[in-house]
Formats: sequence, structure tokens, C-alpha cells
Amino acid sequence: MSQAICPECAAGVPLREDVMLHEFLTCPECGTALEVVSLSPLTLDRAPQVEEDWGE
Amino acid sequence: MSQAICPECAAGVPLREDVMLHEFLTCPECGTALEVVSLSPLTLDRAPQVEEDWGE
Amino acid sequence: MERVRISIVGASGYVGGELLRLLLRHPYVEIAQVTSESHAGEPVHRVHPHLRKATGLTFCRMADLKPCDVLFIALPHGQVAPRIEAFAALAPVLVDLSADFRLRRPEDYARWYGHPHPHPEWLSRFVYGLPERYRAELRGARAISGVGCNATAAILALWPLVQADLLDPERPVIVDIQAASSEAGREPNPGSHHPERHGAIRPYAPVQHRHTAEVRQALGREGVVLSLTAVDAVRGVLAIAHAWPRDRIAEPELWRIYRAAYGEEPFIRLVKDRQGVHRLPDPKAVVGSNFADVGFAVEEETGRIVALCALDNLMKGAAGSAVQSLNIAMGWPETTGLDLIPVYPA
Amino acid sequence: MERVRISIVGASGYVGGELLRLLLRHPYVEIAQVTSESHAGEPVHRVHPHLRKATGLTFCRMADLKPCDVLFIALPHGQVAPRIEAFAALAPVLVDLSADFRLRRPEDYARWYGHPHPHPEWLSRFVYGLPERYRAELRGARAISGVGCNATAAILALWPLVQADLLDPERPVIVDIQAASSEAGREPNPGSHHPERHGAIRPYAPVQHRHTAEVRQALGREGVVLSLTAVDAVRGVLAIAHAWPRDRIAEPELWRIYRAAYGEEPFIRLVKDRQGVHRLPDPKAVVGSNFADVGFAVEEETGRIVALCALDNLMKGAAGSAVQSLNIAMGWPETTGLDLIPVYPA
Amino acid sequence: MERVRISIVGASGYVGGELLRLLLRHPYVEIAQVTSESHAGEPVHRVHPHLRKATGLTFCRMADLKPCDVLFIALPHGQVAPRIEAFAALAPVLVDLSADFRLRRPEDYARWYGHPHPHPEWLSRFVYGLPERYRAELRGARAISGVGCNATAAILALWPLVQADLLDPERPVIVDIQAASSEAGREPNPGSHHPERHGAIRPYAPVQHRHTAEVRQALGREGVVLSLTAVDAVRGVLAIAHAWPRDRIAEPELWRIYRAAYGEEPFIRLVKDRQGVHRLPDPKAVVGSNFADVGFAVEEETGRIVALCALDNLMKGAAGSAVQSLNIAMGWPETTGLDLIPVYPA
Amino acid sequence: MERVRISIVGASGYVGGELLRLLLRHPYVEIAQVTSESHAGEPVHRVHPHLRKATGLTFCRMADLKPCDVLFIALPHGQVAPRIEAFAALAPVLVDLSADFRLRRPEDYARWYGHPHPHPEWLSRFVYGLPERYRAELRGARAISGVGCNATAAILALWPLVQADLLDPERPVIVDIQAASSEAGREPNPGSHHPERHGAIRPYAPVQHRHTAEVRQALGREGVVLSLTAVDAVRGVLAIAHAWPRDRIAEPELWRIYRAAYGEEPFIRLVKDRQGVHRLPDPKAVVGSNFADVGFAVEEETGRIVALCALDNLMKGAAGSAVQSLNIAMGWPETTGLDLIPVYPA
Ligand SMILES: NC(=O)c1ccc[n+]([C@@H]2O[C@H](COP(=O)([O-])OP(=O)(O)OC[C@H]3O[C@@H](n4cnc5c(N)ncnc54)[C@H](OP(=O)(O)O)[C@@H]3O)[C@@H](O)[C@H]2O)c1
Ligand SMILES: NC(=O)c1ccc[n+]([C@@H]2O[C@H](COP(=O)([O-])OP(=O)(O)OC[C@H]3O[C@@H](n4cnc5c(N)ncnc54)[C@H](OP(=O)(O)O)[C@@H]3O)[C@@H](O)[C@H]2O)c1
Ligand SMILES: NC(=O)c1ccc[n+]([C@@H]2O[C@H](COP(=O)([O-])OP(=O)(O)OC[C@H]3O[C@@H](n4cnc5c(N)ncnc54)[C@H](OP(=O)(O)O)[C@@H]3O)[C@@H](O)[C@H]2O)c1
Ligand SMILES: NC(=O)c1ccc[n+]([C@@H]2O[C@H](COP(=O)([O-])OP(=O)(O)OC[C@H]3O[C@@H](n4cnc5c(N)ncnc54)[C@H](OP(=O)(O)O)[C@@H]3O)[C@@H](O)[C@H]2O)c1
Ligand SMILES: [Zn+2]
Ligand SMILES: [Zn+2]
Repeated sequence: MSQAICPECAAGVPLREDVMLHEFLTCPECGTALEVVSLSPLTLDRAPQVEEDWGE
Repeated sequence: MSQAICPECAAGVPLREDVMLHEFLTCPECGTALEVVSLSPLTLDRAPQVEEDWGE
Repeated sequence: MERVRISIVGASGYVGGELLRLLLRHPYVEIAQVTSESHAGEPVHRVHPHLRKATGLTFCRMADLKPCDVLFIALPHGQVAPRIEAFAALAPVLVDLSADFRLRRPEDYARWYGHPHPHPEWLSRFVYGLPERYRAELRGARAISGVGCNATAAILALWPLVQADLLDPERPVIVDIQAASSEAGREPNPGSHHPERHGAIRPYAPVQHRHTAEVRQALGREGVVLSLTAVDAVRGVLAIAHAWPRDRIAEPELWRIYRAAYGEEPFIRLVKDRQGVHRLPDPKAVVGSNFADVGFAVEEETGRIVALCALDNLMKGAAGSAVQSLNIAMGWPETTGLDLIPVYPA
Repeated sequence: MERVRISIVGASGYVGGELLRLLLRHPYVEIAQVTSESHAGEPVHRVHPHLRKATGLTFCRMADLKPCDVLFIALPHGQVAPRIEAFAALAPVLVDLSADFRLRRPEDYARWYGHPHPHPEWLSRFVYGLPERYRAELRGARAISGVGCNATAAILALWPLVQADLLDPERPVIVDIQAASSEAGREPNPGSHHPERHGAIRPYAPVQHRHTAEVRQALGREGVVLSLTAVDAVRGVLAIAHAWPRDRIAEPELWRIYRAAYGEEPFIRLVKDRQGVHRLPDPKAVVGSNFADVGFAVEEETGRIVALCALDNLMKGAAGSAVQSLNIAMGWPETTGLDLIPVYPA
Repeated sequence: MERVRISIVGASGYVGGELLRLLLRHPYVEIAQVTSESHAGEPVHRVHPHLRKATGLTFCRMADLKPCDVLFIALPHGQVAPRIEAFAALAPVLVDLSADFRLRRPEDYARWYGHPHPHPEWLSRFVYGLPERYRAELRGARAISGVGCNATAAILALWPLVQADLLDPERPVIVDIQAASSEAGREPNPGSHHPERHGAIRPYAPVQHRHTAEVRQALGREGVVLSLTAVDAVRGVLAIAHAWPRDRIAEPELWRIYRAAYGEEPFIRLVKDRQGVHRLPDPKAVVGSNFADVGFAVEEETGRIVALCALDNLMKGAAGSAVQSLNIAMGWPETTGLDLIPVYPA
Repeated sequence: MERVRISIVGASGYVGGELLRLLLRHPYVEIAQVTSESHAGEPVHRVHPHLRKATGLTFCRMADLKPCDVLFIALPHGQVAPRIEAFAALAPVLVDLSADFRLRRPEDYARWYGHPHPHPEWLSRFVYGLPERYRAELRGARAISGVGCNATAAILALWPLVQADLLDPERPVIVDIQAASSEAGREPNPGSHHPERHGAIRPYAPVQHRHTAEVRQALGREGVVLSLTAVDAVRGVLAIAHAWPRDRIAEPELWRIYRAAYGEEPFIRLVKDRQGVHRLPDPKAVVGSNFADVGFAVEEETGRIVALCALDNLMKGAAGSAVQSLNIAMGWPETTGLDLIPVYPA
């Protein structure tokens, strides 16, 4: 298994060998939804999210 | 009516002309219990209090 | 004297309900129309159970609004600015409770709200409806912006210190704010669900809260930061501001300063007692009223000043300040319709 | 018109605080003296933080009371009867909020309170201060007894059914009551300690509660029983009465009966909606006001009638009804000083 | 021993979360899959913050379920019956927490739920998962229905009286129930919004509540009626049952009857003290545990029996009873995984 | 293995009850005696209703204590130090939950508690029972001091930042703390009375709180100040620490630092999510467990770090840390008896 770095929390995120470009996954440490934005080098970015805003 | 200064909040505390030494009164501004500790000059100090301590 | 005719847009919300509670008893006004898109045609008391028997009004749609003397707007943030011209066409006096017209400078709006203001030309026409800070400007005002409830608590705690130029300009002021659930309005969401919110002490905006902009604008001071936490109460805001003076200051001197700033204010109460349960401001003691309780403490060892303000977010933090501001704008006695004693204990 | 001078005995308690909240705004009265033995000499707002700025009064001792026009007494049960002659010597009009003079018949008092009444001759001089039931007797009354808060909720829920002689005399009426914590007054006890009471659903008087006596007296009916449960709220009582009609009855008929009984009542609201969150009475909707919300439902399958009443124990259940009764006794408009809209949500 | 593999459908709900809390510590099982349609792909702890560090599972969709040994189903009412064949194909043992398979007779289902059951042939295959009532039937059961939380409180309060054939068959039993907010599950609605629900005492089903059917089925008695009120707590149900005996009965005799019924029950505690704060069952004392506290009182004057039961709706009222039932069905010690002491005060 | 015999002094208090909840399930210990002066002779469950059926113990007086292996002391502050020799004579291992032996230096004690310590020679024999900070010292310890609950929240939030030497030494760290009501123990007082405390947001120690001493001692840093506010919850502490780094730092770097400090800790969970209701630590998510949830945020504009910690004051803030410390001292697996998942929602 290869690894990439979570842009949110700098944890190593384990990736399957056959991971695909634009695949979505979740950082196991911080829970951030991530997207594979490059395969070489293996790079993750935060996945686009619908903004929840339940402010007071 | 004469005045003295509250040692807690610096408010002017109105006093009756016949106020007595060691008389107790309450500051109308900050509610502190006060004692007349001198008549000339007219001086107030915080009255001794049983300490309430309802800390968490 | 003929009563001034007032309509309320967004009257089915919590601020709308509070405006009704105040204005239905206000001797110089009468309510013309109240709008709700989702409850149009329904009696007001279905949504506001406390107003049963206090009014027989039913909601209409915004599209059905007729001209009136004063238009109160209690829509969510972002819903007012795009419609401002239409609202202005309906009434010569506008009171907008949303955040859309609170900032004076378009660049501030863009920075804190993340997009340019759709009607920047209107920003400078509005007066920020906090009489303790802008009373003079409110006289005769024709466009009044409501206040942020958290912002108001922070401003009122700190204003005397700022006005007296006491604070060290080099050191930031940190304001911790605890907020009740009605702040977020009537719309349910996963975080407002009772099993989730009951008993919570939930930090929800530890950094960069939008109300910071209003606080800085009113205090004329950049170095103020806010952190917000949601707690288990329905009404109420407590601001705890940590500030550092230029020079050591003693409590009697602070008494003088706060008294000078607020001694004549009808709705500010200085709370600082050495005995009893209620030694410092607690929003529980102002529920339902327009009072803001203000207090302070000095840490002898470090010189730190802790300045506090407690208010009811729907009153002094919204509807109460708005009605007070309208009273000033119209030249009525400032406390008209606002002589409500808090309900305690509740 | 000269204002009527009122003194309040036991003014540091919760009912005392609520009387002050009402009477300080009442246009025909002024407060002369307020007593507290444990806080004599202290400002009222130390104990009642909501009254800060509403009054500058300080407490005096009972022994320092001077004559006045009307004496309100808000002492704990059992503390009034032994002093009744002394109180009567101070004022021509007495309003006693305690339970000491609620029952008409000395034998009822003895049965429910476990000892003979020390001044049975006074019992018949007092009128039970529930205008919806005893309005005629209250006119010109010179001794008014306050009501029991739980009792009032039970009475108001059931009175229309009893008055219309609808109920099967053979079948007992069961009243389940949920009660808030301010009912028990200001004195802390192990059961009122926040960690113990928060979140509790605590049955505390499942059988033989004393208020039963008042309910039976007001309804003129023996077969009524009460069960009480303490829940996590500060103000409020909900009574759920389960009753069986002589003959099946449909809801439209009940509407007619409740409307006939309460249609003209200024402080009773019929609450029975088929939509929304607020379909039946909930004390949350009356907080801070003198309203009693009344509703009902019929179980088609069994014919059971469920009659409900929600009120604020410190208002309609105590201070509110007392002021309303005084208004009647003095010939003032009945709602004077009581035009308070509930605070919602809170 | 190999661990039994369990999957949970609807695991993002409150009952699902409670099942996880129990089963993650259960020595004989392991969790295979947990489903959520709206949170598929997300870690369980995002929805269930208490389970952080207790499990690293992520939710999958129902469509992705693989075969397992036991399938727990925690979907809303009405969502299980149509899918029952598909679920049965996945696992030889089913535990359904919904109301879909609680009633034995199709005509009861049709009467109380307003439409015919889509799979009536399955009704008699399910055993009602209340060990105190159906322990024998649960041994070896392959389809277990969860209980209704309100129903369970009513049943456990009354079962000893019914079993001992004490009650007057002519007089209906009235059960007043106070219920906490987690009963309604995780989905927010206008009535569960914190500002609306906080401090409420809201009668929401005064007549004809559906759980009546379960109570009558379990007690084998028609004349039982329920009234439900929502109060300000997150977990807990209190049932107050008012019943009339054939013949007067004294409390010592009731002690004997309740002890005979429940003396050996691992999760029932008889609570009836004459001193202290905790004299009768209060759900606050069972939070987080599988205990049901049961108590009673007799009204000397009238003979009325008040029978009480307090439980945690998510435990004895749902997940706890379900796990207890599974333990019995599988032949494991009945208390396995359920040895949790309540959290008090909380 | 023979079970270690433990007695608990002050077992009728909240910390005493929590120790019992933990130790009654702890596989290596058994409870010998439990003391209460005011409830001597009464069953434990009269005071601790949750412990009914979990133990049949009755309270004895302190004077009746017999020697045992480990003595837990859960008396109020100030009650232990004068009796320390007597306690030490009873058992070779002492765990004192009070504040009497938390500070190492007699002069610190004198400064913060206002009088000299009666047994200063004992101060250095005690180890502060916070394993995340003093694990090495706890191994084999024979005198363990319990922690302050507020102090623990502050320490755990800040320790990684201090350890990594990240903070600007010139700028004070300000810690705002919100505290639940069980912190103050079981004794009722006017401020803990339910009508007063419900819904309160009451600043009760804005400056100079005693726990400051412990925080400074554990962090080895003078410039830390605390402000405390009481909120409406029964269990829980939230610390919000405002700190300024020497140099700007980004969030991923903070993740690394907190992971380095706490990655192996069994009871610390890092909570920092971008979605959902539970993005940062909230004590509601740890109720009943020994977890401390820790999180942080960085304010881009100003560089301010907000570090947060949420815990259950009776668990990680008292009994939980004490049992964890005992486990370490005795050489048992550190998590023995502490594998409790929080109860949520509750
Ligand atoms: N709550 C507070 O403590 C507080 C304090 C200070 C300022 N404010 C500000 O006051 C304003 C109102 O707040 P609130 O708490 O009353 O909110 P709210 O309870 O959510 O009410 C909002 C009102 O606007 C209507 N509305 C919602 N979405 C709309 C849309 N897209 N278009 C048109 N109408 C819409 C709603 O009614 P229908 O959906 O029925 O039309 C409702 O009447 C907000 O701008 C808020 O920021 C609130
Ligand atoms: N709370 C309710 O919802 C409610 C509803 C209906 C009727 N009531 C009735 O109203 C009365 C007052 O209730 P409350 O809730 O206001 O009670 P409370 O809060 O306990 O107040 C009682 C008052 O009486 C004084 N007092 C107490 N013990 C006394 C004694 N032995 N001798 C003289 N004064 C004493 C107290 O002040 P000091 O100790 O400072 O002198 C305090 O001012 C009671 O009779 C109650 O039954 C109450
Ligand atoms: N709460 C109680 O006290 C209690 C007590 C006894 C019995 N019960 C019963 O237990 C069951 C679960 O109750 P709960 O309180 O856990 O409810 P809940 O919190 O609302 O959870 C329901 C679960 O079902 C899923 N779900 C919702 N709608 C769905 C649909 N249309 N199709 C498929 N999945 C759906 C939800 O997840 P997604 O939306 O993420 O898929 C969630 O996982 C109910 O039948 C209830 O009657 C509850
Ligand atoms: N509560 C918390 O969150 C927390 C957190 C950390 C540390 N602590 C510390 O833990 C200790 C216990 O706290 P707690 O909350 O459990 O307090 P608590 O509920 O008040 O219990 C105190 C215990 O001490 C006994 N006691 C009280 N006064 C006494 C006296 N003068 N002499 C002898 N015994 C006396 C009480 O029982 P009897 O009156 O029946 O004898 C009771 O068993 C305190 O030192 C506290 O600072 C508490
Ligand atoms: Zn990450
Ligand atoms: Zn003063």
C-alpha cells in the first residue's frame, strides 16, 4: 500500500495500489473528505463539500 | 446629609448627620456592606463578612 | 396622535415574534402586516404560541405587502440586501435586523462575508442600531440596522474601557462568548436537535467569527478577537472580555469609568456584588427584558481586566435595541414599550 | 387618585419576587415595605437580580412593618395562621398566598394538614382567589387566599366539565400533574440541588397530595385524585385530567362547553390545534404571563376525556391570580398590571 | 469460541448507536457492517461522537450488506416490513427494533397502524423481545422484535398486578407517560428544535397512542389507555399507571407481589423508599444502563394503586432489551455485555 | 490473584459515588468499607440511586475504618491534610482526591489557599495523578493526589504546545472554562438550587481561581490565567485556551504536535473535524467515560491558537484519572476498569 499526505492534518493516508485519479476517500485521522488530485506524485486535496452552516 | 466614599466602588454614600461610629450600612451603588470606621474624617470600610464560598 | 403603521417582514422567525411581543404593546404604533412565506394564511399564534389572544393577525406573503410607515425586516442574513430597493419603496423608515447593513465600509463586508455587497451604496445610509454607542446618529435616522447579539455583548462590555482609552494598544482583547440556542433562529438543523444540543458545551466558532467585524467597527479598534461556544439555554449571551490596560488600574477606578459611561443609560445595569449568588452579569437575570448587565473584575496579580456583559439575544441583542433605536429615530421617549422587567427565575 | 400602599411579607421568596414584578408596574399601587428576616437591610436586587433598577427598596424585618392599605403575605405554609391577628391589625385588606386559609371547612384543614387550624374562625372570612371560579365572592373581599398552583391547573382543566354536569359521578377523575422547580420556593434542599433535579422525572406525590382538598372544594366533587411528578423546568404546571362522561361526548360538544365557560375570561386561552408544534396546552407557552391555557381531547374508542391545563405556577398559580383577585376586590379593571405577554421561546 | 458476526442496519440512528455501544464490548460478537444511507463512507464517530476510538468502522449502504450471523435492524417504523424477505436472506437470526413486527395479530396491526401489514405471515414468527414477559419464547428464537419504550415502561409497571389477577376488570387502567427527546430518533423536526423543546411539558398523544396495542397484547387486557407527554430530558421514560384493585390491598401485600414477579430479574430494581431524594423510580437513576426501576404506592383513602416504572428508552426500552433477548436466544448468559452501571448524576 | 482491598472515605459524595461505579467493576480490587458521617448505617443506594443492585454496602463512620490495602479519600478540600497521618496509618497506599496535596511547594499552597499547609512535609511525597503528564512518577507511587477537574482540562489542552516550546513566553495564556454543576459536590447551596442554576451562564471566578496554581505547576509556566463560568449541565468541563505562538504556525503542524504528544494515550482523543455537528471537543461526547477530547484551531488573521479540551469532571477530572493512576502505581494494565464508552446522547 502506498501513502499520501492529508492536506488537512498531515497524517499519512494509506492508498490502494490501484487508486484512481479523482477518487474520493476519507482521512482516517481527521475525517476530512479527500480527493486524489494527482497520481504521480500521489497527491490529495480536500474534496469539494457542500457548506453546512448551522451558526448561532 | 453628609457623604463618604465607598471603598469598593468609589461611589458617594449618603450618611445621616447622626451616624455613629461602627454603624453598618450598605453602599447603594455596589451593595457592599460597609462599616463607619472613623467619624472625622468620615471613613467607611468593608464590613467583616462571613465568607460564602459556593465554588464549583 | 395617529398610530404609526408598522409591517414586519419575516415575522414567523424568533426575532419577528419578539418584535411582535414588543410592538403589540407599544402605545404609538399599530401592526399592519406580518409576512411569512411558509405560514402565509395561518394565524400568528400557530407559530408563536405566546401571542395567542395578544393578536388575531394572520401571516401574508412578502409579495402582498402594502405601503406602511415603518418596515421591520427580520429575514436571514443575505436575504435583505438584494431586496433593499423594493423594501425602501414600501416605507420611508426601514429597520433591518439582519447582518446585511451593519458594516459601514464595503471592503469590510466583502472581507467578512466572502463576497461583495450587492448594494454598497446603501451601507452608509444605515445607522447601527445600538443607542449606547450611536444615539446621536439615530436621531431622525430613516434606515436603522439591527445589531449582532454577540457583537452587542462584546461592545457593551468593552466600550467604557475603549472610550476612556485605557487599554494597551499592543495587546489583543480576547472575547469569549457563550450563546443560547435561539440565536440561530427557528429553523431546525442537526445541531439544534434537542438530544444533541441539550447539555452541550459546544465550541462552534473559536476563531474568525463574523461578528468580529461589527465589534471592531463599533470600538474603532482592530485587535479584538472572538471565540463562541453554544451552551444549554434558549435565551442569552454572555461575553467575557479579557483585556490588558496600559497601566495597572484598580477596581474603584473602573467603577468610576463604567459609571461615567453608563450611569445615565436606561437599559444598562452595573452588576458587581461581593455577596450572594448574583455577583456578576448572568443572562438568566435579564430574560425577556431589554437590559444589558455589565460588570468587571481586575486580576491583582497580572493586571488583567475581565469585562463582562450579559443580555437577552432576542431583546437587547435584536428586537429590543431595534425598538429602542426606532423610539430615538422617531423622537419618542426612548424606553417606550420597553418597560419590561425580566422574568426570574425562569 | 392616590395610590394604594401595599406591603409584602416574605418578599424575598419566589412568590414575593413575582408580586414585586407585578406590583411595581401596577398603576394604582405603590410598595411601602417588603420583609425578609434573613436579608433585612439588604437591597432587594441582591436576592431578586431581575429587579435591579426596577426598585431601590431594601428588605426590613416583619417586626418593623407599619400599617398599610393592603398586606400581601408570601410566607411558607403554617407561618401565617398563627400570626393572622397581627397581620389583620396592620391592614384592612389581606392577601395571603400560603395554604393557611384556602379551605373553608375546619375539618378539611385538619384532615389534610394533620392538625387543627389555629384560627378556624378566620377560614370563612377568606375568599379563594381564583376569579374564574369565585369572581362574585371576590368583589369587595377583604381577605383573599392565594391559590395552590397545582390545584389551579386541575380546577381550570375540569371546571367546565363539572359545571356542565357531564361527568359520571361513579368514576373517579385522575389528575396527573407535572411541576417545575420554582413551586417549592427559594430554599435549597437535597432534592432541589441542580445535579439531582436536572433531567429528573421524579414522582414525588403519587397519592394523597394536599392540593386535592382545594380541588375537591372548588369542584364540589369528592372523587378527584392527584399524582405529582417533578420535571426539569423552572416555571410551569401541566395538569392532565382523565375523566369519564356520563354519556359519550364528541369534541365539538366539548368545544361548546369550554367556550361557554371560558369565552369571556381574560386570562384563559383554549388551545387545541390540529397542526404545528403547539396543539395542546404547554406551560412553556405561558411563562411570565397570567394566562392559563386549557385544552381537551376525547378518546374515541373508550370515551375517556382528557382535559388539560398549563399555567405558570408563579403567575396564574400564585402572584398573578392574587393580583387579579385584588383588582376585583378593589373594583379596578381586572387585568390591571397583568397585561404581560409570555416570553417565548425561553 | 468464534465470535458471532453482527451487522446493523440503520446504524446511524440513536438506537443504532446504542447497539454499537453495547455490542462493541460484547465478548461473543463482532461487528461486521453498519449501514447508513446518508452517511455512507463516513466514519461512525462523525455521527456518534462517543464512539470515537471505540471503533474505526465506516458506514456502508444497505445495498452493500453481506451475509452475517445476526442482523440487527434499526430503521424507522414502516421501513422494515417491506424489506423483510431481503433481510431474512442475509442472516439466520433477525432482531428488528422497529414497530413492524411487534403485534401478533394482523388485525391489531391494521387497526393501530391504519393499513394492512405487508407481510402478515411474518408476524407470528417474531417473538416480542421483552425477557421479563417472554423469556421462555425467546430461547432459541430466530426472529426477535424490539420493544416499544413507552410500552415497556407501562408493561413492567403493571405486569405483576395483572399476573396476580389483582385488578378490577371493570375499571380501565390509565397510564401517564413522560418521555425524553431521544425517543423520536435523530431526525430534527420543528418540535425537536432546542428552543422549542427545552423546558417544554408538551402533551403530544393524550389519547390513542399506538403503543397501547403492545401494552394490551403483553398484559392480555383491553382496558388500558395511555397519555404521553414530552418533557425536557434526553433519555428516559416514566410510566405512572393508575389502577383499581378488585379488593382493597395494602402495601406490604404489593411488596410481596412485586417481589414474586421480579425478585429474580437481573435488570429490575424495586424502588420504594421512605427517606431521601430517591423514593420512587426516576429515569435519571438508570441512564445508560439496562435497569428498569419499578415501584408503587397505594392511596389509602380511595384504594387506588399507582404503579411506576422508569427506564432508559435507548436501553431497556430498545437496544438493551434487544441484546438481552439475543443473549437468551443464543443461549448466552443473559446479562452478557449489559453489566453497565447507570451514570449518575448526569 | 487476591483482590486488593480498598476503602473510600467520603463515599457519599459525587466523587465517592463515581469511584464506586468504577471500582465495583474493577477486576483486581474489592471494596472493604465506605464512609459517610451523615449517612452512616444507611445503604449506599439511598444516596447513590444508580448503585442499587450494584452493591449491598452500607456506609460506616470514618472512626470505624479498619486497615486496608488502598485508601481513597474523597473529602472536601481542607479536610484531608489535618488527618493525613491517621489515614497513612490505615493503608500503605493513599489516593487523595481533594486539593490538599496537589501542589509540590509549600509556598504555592500558602499563596493560593491563604494559610500555611498543616503538613508541608507530605507535599513532596504525593504524585499528581495525571498520567498524561506524570506517568513515570506514578509507577510504584504510594501517595497519589487527585487532579483538579478544571486544571486538568487546561493542562491537557495546552501541554503539547508547551512541551513543543511553541508559545511566546511574553504573552499570557488565557483559559476560559465552562463548568457543570456536579463540580461543586453534593452539598446544596443557594447557587446550586435548581431554579437559580438552570439556564444560568454565571461567571463565578473570572480572576484568580485556585486551580491556576496546578495548571502552572504542571505546565511549568507562570503566565497562565483562568476564568470560570458555570453553565447548565451536570457533568463536564470545557477549557478554551487562547495562546500566542512564538512564530506563526499552521494547522497541519499542530496536528503533528498533538499527535506526537497524545497519539499513544489511551484516553485522549483528538477531535477536529470539518463536517458534522461534532467538530471540536464538547464534554457532552465524553459523559461517563475517562476520555479527554482535545482539539485546536488557528486564527489565520492573528496567529492566535485556540486549544480546547473537554472532559467529564467526575471521570478524567477526578475518579477516572485516580483509578488510572492507581492502575499505573500498582503495575496493572492502565485501562483496567476504565473501558467505558460515553453515554450519548444523554
Ligand atoms: N436570533 C437572534 O438572536 C438574532 C439576534 C440578532 C440578529 N438576528 C438576525 O435577525 C434575523 C432573523 O433572525 P431569526 O432568529 O428571527 O431567524 P428565523 O427564526 O430563522 O426567522 C427568519 C424569518 O425569515 C423568513 N425566511 C427564512 N428564509 C427565507 C428566505 N429564503 N426568503 C424569505 N424569507 C425567509 C422565515 O419565515 P418563512 O420561512 O416562514 O418565510 C422567518 O420568518 C437574521 O438576519 C438574524 O441574523 C437574530
Ligand atoms: N412557589 C410557588 O409556585 C407557589 C405557588 C402557590 C403558592 N405558593 C405559596 O406561597 C408561599 C410562598 O412561597 P414561595 O415559593 O415564595 O416560598 P419561598 O421562596 O420559600 O419564600 C418564603 C418567604 O418566607 C420567608 N420565610 C421563610 N421561613 C420563614 C419563617 N419561618 N418565618 C418567617 N418568614 C419565613 C422567606 O424569607 P426570609 O427567610 O428571608 O425571611 C421568604 O421570603 C408559600 O406559602 C407557598 O405555599 C407558592
Ligand atoms: N429512539 C428510541 O427510544 C426507540 C425506542 C424503541 C424503539 N425504537 C425504534 O427503533 C427504530 C430506530 O429508531 P431511532 O430512534 O434509532 O431512529 P433514528 O435515530 O431516526 O435512526 C433511523 C435510522 O434509519 C435510517 N433511515 C431513516 N430513514 C430511512 C429510510 N427511509 N430508509 C432507510 N433507512 C432510513 C437512518 O439513517 P440514514 O438516514 O443515515 O440512512 C438511521 O440510521 C425505530 O423503528 C424506532 O421506532 C426507538
Ligand atoms: N466534584 C468534582 O467534580 C471534583 C473533581 C475533582 C476533585 N474533586 C474533589 O474531590 C473531593 C470530593 O468532592 P465531591 O464533589 O465528591 O464532594 P461532595 O459531594 O461534597 O462529597 C464530600 C464527601 O465528604 C464528606 N464530608 C463532607 N464534609 C465533611 C467533613 N467536614 N468531614 C468529614 N467528611 C465530610 C461527605 O459525606 P458526609 O457529609 O456524609 O460525611 C461526602 O462524602 C473534594 O475535595 C473535591 O475538591 C471534586
Ligand atoms: Zn487528515
Ligand atoms: Zn459601593
